[in-house]
Amino acid sequence: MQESVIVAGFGGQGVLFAGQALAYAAMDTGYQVTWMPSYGPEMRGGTAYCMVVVSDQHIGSPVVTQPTLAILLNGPSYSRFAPTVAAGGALIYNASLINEAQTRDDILTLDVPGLKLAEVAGDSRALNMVLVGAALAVRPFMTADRIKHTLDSHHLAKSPDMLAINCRALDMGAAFAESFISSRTS
Amino acid sequence: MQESVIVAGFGGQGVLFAGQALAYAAMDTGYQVTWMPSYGPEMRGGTAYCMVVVSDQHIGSPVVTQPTLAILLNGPSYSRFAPTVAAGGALIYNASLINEAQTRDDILTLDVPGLKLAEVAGDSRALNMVLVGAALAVRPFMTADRIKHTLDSHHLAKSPDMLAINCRALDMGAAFAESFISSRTS
Amino acid sequence: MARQLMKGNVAIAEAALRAGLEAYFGYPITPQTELLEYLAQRMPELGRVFLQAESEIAAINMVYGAACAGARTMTSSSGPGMSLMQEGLSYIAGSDIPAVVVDVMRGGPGLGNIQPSQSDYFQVTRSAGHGDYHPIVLAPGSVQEAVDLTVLAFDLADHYRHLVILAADGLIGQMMEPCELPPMRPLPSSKPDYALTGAKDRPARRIASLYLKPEDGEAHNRKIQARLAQIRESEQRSVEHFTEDADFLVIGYGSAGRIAYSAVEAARAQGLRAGLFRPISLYPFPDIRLSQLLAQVEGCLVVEMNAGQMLEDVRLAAGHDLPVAFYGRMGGMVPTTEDVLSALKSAYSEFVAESAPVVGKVKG
Amino acid sequence: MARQLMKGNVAIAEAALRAGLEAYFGYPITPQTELLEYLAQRMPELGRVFLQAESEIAAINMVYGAACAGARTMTSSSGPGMSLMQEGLSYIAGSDIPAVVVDVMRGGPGLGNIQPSQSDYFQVTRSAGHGDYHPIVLAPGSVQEAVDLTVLAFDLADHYRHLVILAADGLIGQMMEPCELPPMRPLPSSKPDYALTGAKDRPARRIASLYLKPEDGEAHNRKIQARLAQIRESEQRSVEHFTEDADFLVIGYGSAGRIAYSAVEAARAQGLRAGLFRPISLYPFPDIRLSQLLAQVEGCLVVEMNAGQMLEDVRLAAGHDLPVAFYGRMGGMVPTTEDVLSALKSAYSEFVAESAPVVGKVKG
Amino acid sequence: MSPIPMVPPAMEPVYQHPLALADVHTTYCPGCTHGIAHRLIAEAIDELGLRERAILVAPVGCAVFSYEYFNMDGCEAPHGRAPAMATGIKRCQPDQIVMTYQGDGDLASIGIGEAIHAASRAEPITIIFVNNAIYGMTGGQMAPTTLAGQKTTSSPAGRAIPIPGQPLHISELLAGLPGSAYVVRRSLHDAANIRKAKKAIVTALKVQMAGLGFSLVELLSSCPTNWGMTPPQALDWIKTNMLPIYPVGDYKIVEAAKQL
Amino acid sequence: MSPIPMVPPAMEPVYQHPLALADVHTTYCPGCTHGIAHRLIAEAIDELGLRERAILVAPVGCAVFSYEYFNMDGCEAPHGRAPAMATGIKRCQPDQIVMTYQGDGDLASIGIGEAIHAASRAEPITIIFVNNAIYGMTGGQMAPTTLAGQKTTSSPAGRAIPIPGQPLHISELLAGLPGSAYVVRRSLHDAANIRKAKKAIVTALKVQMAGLGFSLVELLSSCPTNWGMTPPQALDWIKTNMLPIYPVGDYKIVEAAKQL
Amino acid sequence: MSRGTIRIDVDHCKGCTLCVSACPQEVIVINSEQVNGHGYHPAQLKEEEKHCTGCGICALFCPDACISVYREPMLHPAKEVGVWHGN
Amino acid sequence: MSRGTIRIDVDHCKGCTLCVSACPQEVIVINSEQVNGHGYHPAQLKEEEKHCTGCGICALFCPDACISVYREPMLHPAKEVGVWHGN
Ligand SMILES: Cc1ncc(C[n+]2csc(CCOP(=O)(O)OP(=O)(O)O)c2C)c(N)n1
Ligand SMILES: Cc1ncc(C[n+]2csc(CCOP(=O)(O)OP(=O)(O)O)c2C)c(N)n1
Ligand code: SF4
Ligand code: SF4
Ligand code: SF4
Ligand code: SF4
Ligand code: SF4
Ligand code: SF4
Ligand SMILES: [Mg+2]
Ligand SMILES: [Mg+2]
Repeated sequence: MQESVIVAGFGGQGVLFAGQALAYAAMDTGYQVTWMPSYGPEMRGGTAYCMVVVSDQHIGSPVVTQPTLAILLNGPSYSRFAPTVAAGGALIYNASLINEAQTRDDILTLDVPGLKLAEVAGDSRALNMVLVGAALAVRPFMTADRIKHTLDSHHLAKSPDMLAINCRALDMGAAFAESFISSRTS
Repeated sequence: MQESVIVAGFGGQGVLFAGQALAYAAMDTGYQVTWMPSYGPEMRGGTAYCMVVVSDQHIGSPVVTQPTLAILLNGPSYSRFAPTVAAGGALIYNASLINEAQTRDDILTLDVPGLKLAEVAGDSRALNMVLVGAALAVRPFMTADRIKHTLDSHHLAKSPDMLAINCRALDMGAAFAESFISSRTS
Repeated sequence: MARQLMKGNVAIAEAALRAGLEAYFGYPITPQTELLEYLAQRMPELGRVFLQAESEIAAINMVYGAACAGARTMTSSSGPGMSLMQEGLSYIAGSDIPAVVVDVMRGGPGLGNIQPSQSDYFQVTRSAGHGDYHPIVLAPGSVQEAVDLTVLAFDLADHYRHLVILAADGLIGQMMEPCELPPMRPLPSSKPDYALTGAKDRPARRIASLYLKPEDGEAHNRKIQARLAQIRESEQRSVEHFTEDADFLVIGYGSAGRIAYSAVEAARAQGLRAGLFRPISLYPFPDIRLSQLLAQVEGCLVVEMNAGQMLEDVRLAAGHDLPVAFYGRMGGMVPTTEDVLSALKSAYSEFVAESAPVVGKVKG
Repeated sequence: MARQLMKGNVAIAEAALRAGLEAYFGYPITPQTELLEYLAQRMPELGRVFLQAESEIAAINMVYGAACAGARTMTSSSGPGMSLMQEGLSYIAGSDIPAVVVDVMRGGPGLGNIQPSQSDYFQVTRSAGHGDYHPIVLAPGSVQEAVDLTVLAFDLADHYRHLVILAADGLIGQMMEPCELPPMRPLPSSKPDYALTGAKDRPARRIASLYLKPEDGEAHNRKIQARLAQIRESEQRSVEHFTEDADFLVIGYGSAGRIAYSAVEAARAQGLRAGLFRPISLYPFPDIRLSQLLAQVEGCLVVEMNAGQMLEDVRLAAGHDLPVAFYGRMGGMVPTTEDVLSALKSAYSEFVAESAPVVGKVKG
Repeated sequence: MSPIPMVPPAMEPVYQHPLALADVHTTYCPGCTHGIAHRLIAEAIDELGLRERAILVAPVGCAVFSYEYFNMDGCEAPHGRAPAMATGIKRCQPDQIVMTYQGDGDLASIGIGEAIHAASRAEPITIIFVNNAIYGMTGGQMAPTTLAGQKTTSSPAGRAIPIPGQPLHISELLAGLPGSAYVVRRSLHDAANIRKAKKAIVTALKVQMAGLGFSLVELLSSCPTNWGMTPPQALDWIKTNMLPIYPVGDYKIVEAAKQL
Repeated sequence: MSPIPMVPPAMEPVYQHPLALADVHTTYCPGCTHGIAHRLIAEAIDELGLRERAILVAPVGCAVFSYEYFNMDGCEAPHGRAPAMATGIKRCQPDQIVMTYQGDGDLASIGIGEAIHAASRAEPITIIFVNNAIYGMTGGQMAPTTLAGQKTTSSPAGRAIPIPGQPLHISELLAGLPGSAYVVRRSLHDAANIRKAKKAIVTALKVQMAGLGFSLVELLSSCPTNWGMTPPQALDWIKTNMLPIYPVGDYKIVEAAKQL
Repeated sequence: MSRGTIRIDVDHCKGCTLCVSACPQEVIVINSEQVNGHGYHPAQLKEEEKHCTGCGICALFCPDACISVYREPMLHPAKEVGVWHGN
Repeated sequence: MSRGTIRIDVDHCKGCTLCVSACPQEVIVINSEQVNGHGYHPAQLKEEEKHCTGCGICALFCPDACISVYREPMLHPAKEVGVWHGN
């Protein structure tokens, strides 16, 4: 098992945090894991991203060039990373900000109304967790529950409130994805 | 033929100049030649010296550790260099400033009343040339005339007057040395 | 201690603290800045010295001063900053005092970029300033190793009274990985015997690198060379995998080494009898063990994130007869496992006589 | 032109002038200071730019600026000053523009002393700052060669748009020897096509070493490496003596090389079939010719005024089988002909099968 | 040029993109006043007709790419060394107009030596000194210009005084040197001050054209990203917090420069 | 100690070799006032009883060996970097007395950045700044402090103004920084001034002992060798040529220091 | 008061709001519906209001030089901001 | 005026003449007959003159700290120069 994840978006969208949540959860699960941010001036006003590799074996490069899972929160990151998703991989994106026509049929693509769902979950800032929830539904190398547990045990959410909101967001994302999958497979 | 010369004394005694005169003359004679000064803070208040290697063959190091000819103008340079003269070599020193008992019998030693002779030649600053004159009488790898010619043709002396004085000084040194040699061989 | 998910830069900083770092001086530069920022928070909390210097030149000379004062001290930087530290490094080395410098390498030359690179292998192993010496250089391949080697760096520095450089790169510095931290050591209760602490009840002490007479300069250099000879004898470190029956060796350090591991693993899975040799100490280069291994294999591949620098050390160990292939990426490019694997396979098929793939067994 | 007795430093300065030096920036340091002092007098006389910088860092960056402006430009320094220039050197190299730097080496590490040394061979040939590149390095063994190589340095710098270091030492810098100077070249009437001269009637030009994207950084590095490959192919330079029938080779550059010459001459006189190989270009190291020679001899002796740095290049060329002996002096000590001769003789008798001395004939 | 919608025919353009400013997307964060500083420089260059004579030396800092942002020759110095590089250029081409653009980390911290010596040598170059009280590029560390108590990533408890010391006042420092001809501080926080800043840049360039010596314009500038503010808040912060410590003003104008 | 002839029994010693001064032959030229500066420092250290607490950072310059010339702990910094090294020492040992001894090439030229930042940080160290208007050690090149028109080996036609610029006034420059507590200029050319110099050194050390901040004593000093004069002539040259350009005086004494 | 208008190069606009808060007529808004190629919501003139005076203050603030200002011809063309790059 | 005397450490004296020119009593001379171990002609007190006042000016100038100054005991010991390192 090796999952190569890219989470990308604007600086303020919590993409680094979303990646860290995945990484902590993977560590807690007993996987090998690396988390690698974009860094330096690239972040400035542009796209921030991080790369998470989760594996049951030694991880070579933490740099992901062909993600098996891409979680993309804004337009520029979509333009940049959507074409790089590995065949057979999954692309989860934030339809609230991205409205591009998806043309690849060798990957699974899921447009999540992230903002709307996050607001329903209680805070637009939980957008990142909505997409993580959806992603894990599609690529179930870990459970959303594991993420919730991780957010809690490593005190990653800022407050009990935010924790609750994040958990709801994960669930909403997952639910959305599952309905999509079932609609597809049915 | 290889002559390894050290000329040493106080900063103001013209030892670098004496070495350069030897070097220019050697070049004019058609020899290979190197001139190497002491440099840097060592000069300061202490002993200045230069090393001249004259050879009819390629010269390896311009650094002289065992001079075949040492021309020493003051006490500190005497203490430092007299013991280093190669066996069979010559040590010419300025008796006006140095009054040490010479103990080595494997070298030729000549104490020249440099200051007195220089004053007779017309200028106490010609002390260096007195010693060079004496040295070349003892180690005749070049003639004193060559030095005179060199001083002239390379405009090394500051003025025609100084040139004349230097030439006289060379002669006086040479004459002194010759009388010494004849006294010794007779 | 429980495993923690830590960024390399932060892990090195915390490990240094725990190893007894008393004074840190540094200047921001990507990709090492988190190290400085972390210590900006932690050192004052512990009542220890943190100071952001006005430049890397000032930083290394503050380190020089702190080392003279007998403190466990460190700075950190990257390419351009390391270049500015060269004079100070040489003075520290010339003064026979311990100090630790963390170099989180990035792409060069010049301003280059801030992406991971190993382009300063020569600078850290060969010169690190003017004059005849080498620092001890340690290259971590993971965050955990970065932690462990940071502690080792301080110990070696103190033991040999020698400069130690932890040569990481942007990948190690920026990545988060699970790791375990060492326990917090108590700070020493007394100062080392060279420390300038005021000449109370003892003769005055002097620390300098000036030996005006060449004879003295040579004597001092001989002392340094003797120390280096001992270091070469005692401090060679490396890690190897799959080497027991290997007929082909991949050699890489730091990030390149960890990526090479995955490639070798994959090659094994494809039946190639490849092994991995990962130098941990870049100076001393682990040529004793490497030479043994090279005698056993039919060829080797050097993997670096540069144009081929350690390559020279390997070629020195390999001699003329063993074919040495090279795979390098430059300017901040990080090779993928696939890149290295394909370089491995092509070198393997070229060099190894019996290179028809046999299905082998993977072992670590 | 008549032969003149000139100090190496002065001869280099005058040769640079005649080669078309338009702008010099420097900072005093022994043993190169006469070079700066001489140009302080001569450059203004010729209406050219001389400026004493506030430091070596400023000096190299003034050179960087002057090179951007399209001028033939130069600086000079020694150990500590060279260390301070490392960042600037790397930027110049990363910007693909020409510049000449004279390094008159002295004893290190640290402040060391001001006596002749070759202890910075690694610094000039291997790193010269951070990042993947090598400057072209030329090593004169006499004042005449210093003159000739200075002119060559400017020509190579311009031809390759590459940094060139003239690596001399205190001996070459301080000694006077007869030499012949080249004729005075006229200054170019136009600026090179990269020069920043104001974007008049042409698109704006930019000079930088920044390639933020690793892909771009790698592409730029490949360009540098391709240039270096061409330099390695075309610019290897060396001098040899007595090599025709030699069964033993002495290898030394610069001052050590000239001293080795005398030793080899003496060895020949004693019937030893020794030859001398004197690298002129230290980068590119003349390994093509050296390898041929090494194939012919039974052993070799490397002579350096350091702890053994070029030694690595020779060992790379020699492979494992040929015995390589080393004689080095450090910290400002200059070997004598006798020193080298006795090292030569002992290596010779150890390595050369037929080493019973035969009375041979000396030839140059 | 990216296509700009047609102008209503009945109106005349009163402001357009300066010629000396390249038509590229910059790496600056939204609302960062580095951009304003760039625009003012380009306007000044246009106004004085210097585009074809000007050479810019970019710094290491957020403005690291500024050599790409102007339609004029440019290069990039190692961190802090722009004045030395500019000196090399200017000495070789005394008739060209040589400018450096430097941040406060670049000039006040690592590069203070080069700045002082260039000023002391009366080097006829112009420095645009962008003081945003922080290291922008590397993510918000303390600069020598960081205010007392200001929290940065390397002074997390707020900058303590006297350790690591009072903010460094560059204009005041350089104005004290006999070699400096024109040293002023301006601010980019409101319209009036922006206009004055532009004027100062024009004058500084004129000082260079007239060969009067060293000129420097310090610009109080914002870093919304690392200050953690919106761009308008950041302009307010300049006014409220920086201006009292760094008063705008003319710190040195030699007599001959007053005539320009 | 080298044997000193017996003292006439009827007399009392009023002046003897300071304890803090090592009894060694220095590398200074005859009559070089570096020696006087050393002696004054040693006397000040003795007077304040600081010998066992003091750490000296020697420069690169003629005083390169000064760490050997005092009976106290010492080390040697790279050229110009003594203030940084002193900072490293002082921060690790705040109770010790840390001093640098620096020439004008060392401090004013290559090391101006480190000096300014140490002063700006209010680093509680003491700098003895020996201004002899020249690079002594390397044989008489121009320093930033070299006077207009002064001939040196690197300004053979005399230092031209404005290129390479006016002499740099270090005391004035550093006094302007808020972090400096005590910055004065003294001279070593006559008895009265030598006495005042000593007093200033004592006060500067007291400022450090009291933790008031950065202190610096500039000493106008001679270089008979590179000026090409006898030692007494060189003292005259200080008086006639240096004093008008570098007036002795108190450039900064913070209130608390006046009480010392 | 004369009539004016502005043109915003929406491609280069970073939506920083400096023009919005600077405009004395309060006729600039951020268009949160639109996202440009760099991912920003660009500013836009509330054209319908027709209150723009062409004063140029917005352009004075714009860090990305993406505002061009136009004005009805006057007897004495005002030149407060920048150079005139017409025709 | 009190009587005094000085002792010169001739070994460390560099014959710089600063004491010679500084002494208000003009009682110091350079001994051009003597050369010390470093090659300098050291300074020397013209003892026979007995005019030394022990004022200490010479010591104040001596860059090599090789002058010790002694004075006949007084009621109020003068302390112009340096520290008192007696006994
Ligand atoms: C020698 C060196 N040291 C450090 C750096 C890292 N660095 C890049 S920009 C910068 C500071 C920039 O701050 P400032 O000059 O204030 O510019 P700003 O980004 O705030 O505009 C630093 C420290 C570098 N590139 N080179
Ligand atoms: C980095 C470096 N650059 C240059 C030198 C050479 N150098 C030694 S001392 C000195 C100048 C000394 O002048 P100053 O500081 O005025 O001291 P002085 O000798 O006049 O007392 C220089 C340039 C050096 N040792 N290191
Ligand atoms: S980090 Fe700050 S200074 Fe840099 S571009 Fe962004 S806002 Fe401007
Ligand atoms: S060179 Fe000058 S400063 Fe140096 S010791 Fe001699 S006289 Fe003093
Ligand atoms: S020109 Fe003036 S009125 Fe018109 S939009 Fe701009 S700021 Fe507002
Ligand atoms: S000021 Fe410029 S960049 Fe900012 S919102 Fe307005 S038009 Fe856009
Ligand atoms: S103590 Fe006074 S009188 Fe006596 S020798 Fe010295 S200066 Fe002259
Ligand atoms: S001042 Fe001192 S060194 Fe100079 S002559 Fe007098 S005793 Fe000798
Ligand atoms: Mg800034
Ligand atoms: Mg000086």
